[in-house]
Amino acid sequence: MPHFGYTISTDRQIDYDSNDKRVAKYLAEHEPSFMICISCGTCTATCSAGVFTTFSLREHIGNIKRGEIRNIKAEAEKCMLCGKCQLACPRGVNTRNVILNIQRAFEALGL
Amino acid sequence: MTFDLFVLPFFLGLITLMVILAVKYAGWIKGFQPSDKDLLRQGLFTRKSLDATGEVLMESLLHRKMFRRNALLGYMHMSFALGWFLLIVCGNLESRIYSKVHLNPPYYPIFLKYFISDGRVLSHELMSIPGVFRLLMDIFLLFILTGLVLALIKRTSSHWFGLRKTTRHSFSDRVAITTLWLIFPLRLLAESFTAAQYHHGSFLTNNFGDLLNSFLPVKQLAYPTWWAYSIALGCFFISLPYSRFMHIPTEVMLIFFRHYGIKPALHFNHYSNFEIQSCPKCGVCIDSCPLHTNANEDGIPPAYFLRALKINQPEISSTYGCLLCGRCGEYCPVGININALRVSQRIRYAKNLNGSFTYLKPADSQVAEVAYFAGCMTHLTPSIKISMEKIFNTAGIDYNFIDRDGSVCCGRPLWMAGKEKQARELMEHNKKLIESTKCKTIVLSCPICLKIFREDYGINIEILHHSQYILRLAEEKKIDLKKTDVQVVFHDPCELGRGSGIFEEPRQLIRQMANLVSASEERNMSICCGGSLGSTGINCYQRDEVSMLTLEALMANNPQAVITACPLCKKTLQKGSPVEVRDISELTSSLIDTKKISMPELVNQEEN
Amino acid sequence: MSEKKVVVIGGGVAGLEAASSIAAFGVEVALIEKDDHLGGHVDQWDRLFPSRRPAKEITGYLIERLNEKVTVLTGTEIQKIERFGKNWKLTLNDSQTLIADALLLATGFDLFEARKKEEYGYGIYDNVITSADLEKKFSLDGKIRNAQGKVPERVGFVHCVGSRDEKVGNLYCSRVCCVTAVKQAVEVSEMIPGCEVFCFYMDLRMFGLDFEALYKESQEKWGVHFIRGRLSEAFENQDGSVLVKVEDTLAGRPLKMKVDLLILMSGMVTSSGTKKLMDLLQLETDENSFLQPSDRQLQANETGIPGLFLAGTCTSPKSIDETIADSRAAALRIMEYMNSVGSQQSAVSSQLLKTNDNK
Amino acid sequence: MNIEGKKIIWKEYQKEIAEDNFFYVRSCVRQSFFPGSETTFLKIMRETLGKNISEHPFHTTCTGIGYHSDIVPFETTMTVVARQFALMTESGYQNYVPSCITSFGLYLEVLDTWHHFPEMEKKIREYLKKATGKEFEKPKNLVHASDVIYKFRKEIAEKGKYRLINRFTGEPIRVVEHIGCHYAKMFPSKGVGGAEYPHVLAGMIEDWGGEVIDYPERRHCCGFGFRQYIVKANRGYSIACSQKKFESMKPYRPEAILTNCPGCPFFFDRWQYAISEMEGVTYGEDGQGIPVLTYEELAGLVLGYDPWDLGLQTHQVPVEPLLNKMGILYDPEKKYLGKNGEYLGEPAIAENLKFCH
Repeated sequence: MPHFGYTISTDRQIDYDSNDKRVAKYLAEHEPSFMICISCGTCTATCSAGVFTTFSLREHIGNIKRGEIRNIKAEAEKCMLCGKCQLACPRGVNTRNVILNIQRAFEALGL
Repeated sequence: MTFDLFVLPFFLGLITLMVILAVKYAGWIKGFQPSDKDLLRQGLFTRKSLDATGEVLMESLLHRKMFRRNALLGYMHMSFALGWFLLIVCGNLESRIYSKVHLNPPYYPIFLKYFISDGRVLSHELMSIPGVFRLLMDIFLLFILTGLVLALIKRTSSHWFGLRKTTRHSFSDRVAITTLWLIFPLRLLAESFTAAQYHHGSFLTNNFGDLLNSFLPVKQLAYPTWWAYSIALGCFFISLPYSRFMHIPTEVMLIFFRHYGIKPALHFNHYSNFEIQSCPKCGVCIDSCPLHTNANEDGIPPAYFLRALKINQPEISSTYGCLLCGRCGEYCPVGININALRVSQRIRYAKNLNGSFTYLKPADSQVAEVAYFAGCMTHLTPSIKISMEKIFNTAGIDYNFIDRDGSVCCGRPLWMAGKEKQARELMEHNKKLIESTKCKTIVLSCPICLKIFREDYGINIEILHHSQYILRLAEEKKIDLKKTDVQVVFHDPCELGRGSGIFEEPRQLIRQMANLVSASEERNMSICCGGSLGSTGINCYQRDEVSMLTLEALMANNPQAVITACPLCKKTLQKGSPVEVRDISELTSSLIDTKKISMPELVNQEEN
Repeated sequence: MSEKKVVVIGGGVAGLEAASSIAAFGVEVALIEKDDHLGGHVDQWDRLFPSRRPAKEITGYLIERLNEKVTVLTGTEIQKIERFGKNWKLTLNDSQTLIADALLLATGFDLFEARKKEEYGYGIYDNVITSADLEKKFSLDGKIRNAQGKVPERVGFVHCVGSRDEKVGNLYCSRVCCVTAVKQAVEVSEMIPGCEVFCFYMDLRMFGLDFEALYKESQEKWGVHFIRGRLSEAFENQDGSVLVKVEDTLAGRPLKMKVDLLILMSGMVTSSGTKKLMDLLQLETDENSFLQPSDRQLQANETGIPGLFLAGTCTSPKSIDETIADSRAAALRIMEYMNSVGSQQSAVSSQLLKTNDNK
Repeated sequence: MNIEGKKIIWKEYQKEIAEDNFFYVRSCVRQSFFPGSETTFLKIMRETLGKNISEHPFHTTCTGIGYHSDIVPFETTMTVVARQFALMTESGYQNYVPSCITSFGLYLEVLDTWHHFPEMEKKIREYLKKATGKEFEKPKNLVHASDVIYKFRKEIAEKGKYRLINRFTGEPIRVVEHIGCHYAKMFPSKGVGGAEYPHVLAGMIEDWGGEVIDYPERRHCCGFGFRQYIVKANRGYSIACSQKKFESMKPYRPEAILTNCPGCPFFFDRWQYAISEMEGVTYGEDGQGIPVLTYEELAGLVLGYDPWDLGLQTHQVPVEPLLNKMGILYDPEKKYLGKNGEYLGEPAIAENLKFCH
């Protein structure tokens, strides 16, 4: 391959149609409160792991819904399950079970 | 006559049962962890065995705990257990009168009335020794039969037995229970048919025999009925190891092991089998469970969960739905450590769910006499930590608020979710933080932290919940508390009360500040607030339902405020409580001043 | 004392409620409607948020409440309005003349013409329709098919079409589109099991008491997806489906997806009827080109012109309950006005004058 | 797709395009990118359409590239633009026709600025006067050169020798039209057909017999972007944009791409080669590229001009497949010979992009 001194940049666009939404489907079935998240970010703001890392449940839920699951498996491992987010969530999302089910989804789907 | 072919179903059934039990138990005991085997060896010939025997009598035969729960239920269980036991013991003794030998074949006493129907009736006198035995045997049989009637009633009207729900049966359960229920009516019939001819029974069998004789061909019916009786016994014995009645022998074993000091381990092991198989599926736990409203065969209460565990198929929902509040354990007549089994199952499920906390940097803190660890939940109820600081400062304590800038979780939530390995990473982190303070005492505001700190942190420092610590400060006169005439009720947090056995200290402390009224369910019977981190499988609506149950119990005596000793309980109960909910530290903090503060002011004090 | 009369212009919810409220005082009312039926926009709608009651329940009730004091003139347009002493003289399209003591404009709104958002391709892409088009599908047979006759597997709702958009000159929020979108999303989900429904929104304005509950239901029970981001453009794929481009602003990344049906939540704009009356009466408008009442808080139904009143969505976007409340308020103001005027002078003939020759 | 809907929009976006007497202003880069195009435009105007069109030897850049790269201040740009207008005024013309889309957009921007801020126009007049002694009139009619071809597209079709019809199948040739971003995206009302559904090139394709391809990424930029292409490190963005468009148009099997901007055809042409070399992907038929043409080149082909006189040999993606389909006669031997008959040299054969000679 000739070297032109540049490469073709990858697209930042989320291609919903071709993304893998199986994890989202798994979560909607196994922890339906996953669907009622309104992305307010309270969980992320109070997160114990978020103090030390970029871990954001709000962001991860959104990304899973869009099928953007590249880094989700590793991210979910950062959660301490401390439950602050669950206590803070204004919608009653069962946040800790969302995390566990993200992990279970990856296990079940062999991802 | 000492033998007839019809004894074979019974005899073979009995031998089969003995062999199965021996093989099973031997296998399980062989698989015990070495430390547990040591305990078993060391305890075997000590007083512990005697104590265990006593407990077997009290629980397995008399069903003392069942009686406490509901007299009818206790009587039902006792009639079967004790009645049958007495029937066997007494029957054995009786048989010796006739056989004149010490060791009869096992079927001989069981079918004695058949074997002695050759006219060898020793005495017709009621007050003779054989007469007394005959009387006793009829009494015991009647005793069991009354229990049987109750059992039949219980299937349809379980509420009379203090149960709102009763358990459903598996197939082997159904075989076992059907044959069990047939055994005693068949015995009654067989003995009565025979007694109608020979009058070697007592008030029950003789008279019943006569009655039957008046319209039935008892001579022709007697022999087949003995066959039926033997077959029922045989079938029951063979189905026993595969049914809920396995609990009868297993519970006895469990009682002994428990007396030797064997405890359930974190992971499933062979000892777990004894716990699992000891469940009689009596269903007492179902009503104790605050989540019983959604109980079904896949449900959360132990009776269901253990049944699923026996066949190794518990649902994720029942495994993780449980609040781990431990209330069922207080009810369980067998004393099965259900929380431990539930966590073991969670560990199984979470085997491949990783965690990685490499992002945590080593922590250290300043040296102080007392380290205060607020915990995650307390950071969401800031008035508790502010109150604690006020208390520390008022008492002039050299303390260090080690997680002032946010906590690293204590690890208990991960532990309860079956991620014990990951929990240990966090525990290590916090341990180092605590050790760096070189403190003598660590004070915790959150009972969830308290539980794991005390049980699994393995640190050699005094660990106190703030309710204990504040009481100590008050007793040492380091703080002065004002007494108000407000009526308050105390809500026992699960991890503080049942979990850590701390029931009295918070009450003593509260009594110094307010009038404590009781709740309808309290101390070890208190209900979870609904917020428990032990459950991940239930939704917010189910949690609300639990809260409402709890609040109903708390409001029994019209308190003006609910006092609790857990940030999570406080936050959870606040949602639906008709009265103010305060943590015990907040109550203390508001009454620590010289000025007497009345309840309205207390109530009006804003958080933060 | 001769009988007083009020002319209400507009036979939608606002006009109907005002007419019956005024008539309830025993005052004669003429209700003028340009269409040949009463009920306005609401009558064209299938079901209403948040309870999803049939729209006809509302219009049916309002029409039923019109008593014998109300003369309904449908299919009637106004040619001319003049002052006639202290009264109003209206010339209608059939040359009929009406004299009124007071005039109430309840001329309502028009739906924003979705074609103006060219990038969404309404009128060009076969599967881009408006919320009103969808309601028609609901009323027709409740069978939702796209232009290719296919049962949609994915449906998108675009919020704020023609609202909060400097590019079309409408800076305001039309109030009802957000909750309508959620209502329709629920209905589509209900009608087409398994259909994925997406709402593309900038802000969700769930201001009404039960709106938030409907929103939650849409997520919890029906699995409706919400993507925060305004649609930048739509395009038709070869198979007729619509490719939409939007930024998922919560992910901070652009997103594209295919939908089988795209529904544009057209907002409210000043109606052509209102504009016509603005010309006839030389009325002022606000910066959003709605009619400007004397004071939006204190005199929301007054114009500063004696005997001329406003009600309903001709002054601003309103929901049905707000419109009804506004109309009742207007009725009260009109009655106050007529009482005060009546005590000073006797009105000119207030009968329905028929000056044409019974054509 | 409902074409009637588009027609409603096209009707709304029509603009005045002068009949005759044009002042033509060349692009900075087109003469090197596609050297035959501007000459062809003048030839068509003068010889085929018989129009009076003039250009001035002293005209300069409009500063667009510098302006959009943030290195030329707007005041400078406006003064330079004012000078171009002065050249037009001095030459006695009122109808200004830039060849470049960037310039066209910039002139519109300057005129719009002066419209909203008359004091700015006054100031710029002063600057120009001080700097050059020149004065100017604003153009009476400012349109892009493609607008002029659009206006006379039917006349060209009538006088043309060839049509966009595949002579082997009789089917219309499928052509993608790509409009320069600055043509109408900044001032939609100044583009024929508006910004969303521009008609300027589509109208030519339709009237010259072809079929317009409308594909999802039609609106997307070619990727030139002054700071994207010019800075080598950013070229990845530039090529990614073109690639996105190729991927989107590929299912429609386009047989040519028609453009009206200096940069777009250049990048569509060269990037097809670069992508094929980097990723082995091609977008035309049978491993070939999609021929890319400027509107002048296409008009020239329609009118029967010699392809090599139009400069089509300078394209990276060979245009022969299109010529063959249209039935245009050409001498392959003369492809790489200059006007004077001298050999020009030819590009190396690409590894993945198929060349046909």
